[in-house]
Amino acid sequence: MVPMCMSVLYFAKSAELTGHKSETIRDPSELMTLELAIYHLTHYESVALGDQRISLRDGNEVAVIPPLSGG
Amino acid sequence: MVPMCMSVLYFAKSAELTGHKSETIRDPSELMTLELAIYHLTHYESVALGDQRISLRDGNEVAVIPPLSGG
Amino acid sequence: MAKAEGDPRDLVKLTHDKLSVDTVSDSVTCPSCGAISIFIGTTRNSFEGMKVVQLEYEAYIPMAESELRKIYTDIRARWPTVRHICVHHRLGVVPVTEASVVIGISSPHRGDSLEAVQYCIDTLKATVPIWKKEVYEADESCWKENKECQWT
Amino acid sequence: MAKAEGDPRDLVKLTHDKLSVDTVSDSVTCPSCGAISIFIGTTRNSFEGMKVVQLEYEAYIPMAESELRKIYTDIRARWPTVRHICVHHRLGVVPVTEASVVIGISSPHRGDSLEAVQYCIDTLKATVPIWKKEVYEADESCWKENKECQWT
Repeated sequence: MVPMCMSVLYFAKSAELTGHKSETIRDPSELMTLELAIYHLTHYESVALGDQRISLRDGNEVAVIPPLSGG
Repeated sequence: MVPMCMSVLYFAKSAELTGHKSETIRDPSELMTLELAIYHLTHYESVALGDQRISLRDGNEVAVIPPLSGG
Repeated sequence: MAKAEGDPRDLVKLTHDKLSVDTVSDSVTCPSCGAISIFIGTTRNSFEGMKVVQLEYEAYIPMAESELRKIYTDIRARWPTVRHICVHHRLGVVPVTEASVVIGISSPHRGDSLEAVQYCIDTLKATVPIWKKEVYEADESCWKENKECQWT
Repeated sequence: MAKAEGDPRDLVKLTHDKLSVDTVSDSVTCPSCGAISIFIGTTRNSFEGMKVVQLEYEAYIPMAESELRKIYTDIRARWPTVRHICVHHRLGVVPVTEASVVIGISSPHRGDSLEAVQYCIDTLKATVPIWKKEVYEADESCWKENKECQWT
């Protein structure tokens, strides 16, 4: 089985913590350990971690969205 | 007894109705017939006509204030 | 642009010149405030089906200034964190789409200035001696009356 | 200045340039409206006693635009008379007293645009993926969290 690839975007504090703005990871299950909200980018739908499983396909992009502070 | 003199200022519709922006009148009681609010200028206090008597002295100025429409 | 910290400013201008939103905004800007709320009243092109070509404003200037300052006193009593207050009201002819009034209020947090600007325009319409005449296309005109005014 | 009557405008700009209140005001001006309400968020000089020298804003731009358009859809459902809506949000460094966000909304009568502008800034803070870092005098900094955000 071909390993699944996905890119992850980091913003604000999550970029500072990880040390980069984006990365490609092969096993998306490790995402589940992040205590941050995740947005499934295909439809810009938000998924709070722990709330539900999300179905990801090869090539999907996810973004880690820390608490907002715009305005 | 010396007749009392006062100047009256007219604004907006009241100026159109009277045909002038101000006039000097000798008998202030005629003011009481105007169906408009009057402001006693000395302290910019408002007096709705018919509500109460106002005490005017020689040289006082009064203004006839039609319904407001600023903003 | 007056931006130094200092006493709260109570600014009033009645003018025949065109109004500038940036000028009002700058005049209430201050380093301790995170919020500026602005209301702009503009001339509409129609009233009950009649085409309005312009408005003409007239004020009883000394009393208008005095009534505006009473409103400022009320605002500062009700929203003590409000910092600067500025009202510019235009007089004379105001063409369609141009501003007749611009109100700007600053506060550290947004709730106060948003509420205060609404109170300011509501009360201005009820108490400040300014009048507008709508001038229609067919050479007709009509002095308007604010519903907020107590003696219409 | 876009002032001709036409379709309602839903305007969004995320920019590293300095914001202009006049530009936002002009972009929502229209002949059928008597009211424009504007909210300006500005950079404050202090937070809990620490001196703030500047803010730095970052956005997830495509999603921010998408979330803003959802807010516009909500506004048009709740206040159907609202005519034009414009949000300009600044990114990158914003010095103290300068605007980080300018929101402008026009409507025929003032109640609608005043309520809608408050809803717009409240909802923007809760749902639009933009972040600000406060930079303090002592070379320290802190990513902020809006209390309106559901997952702080």
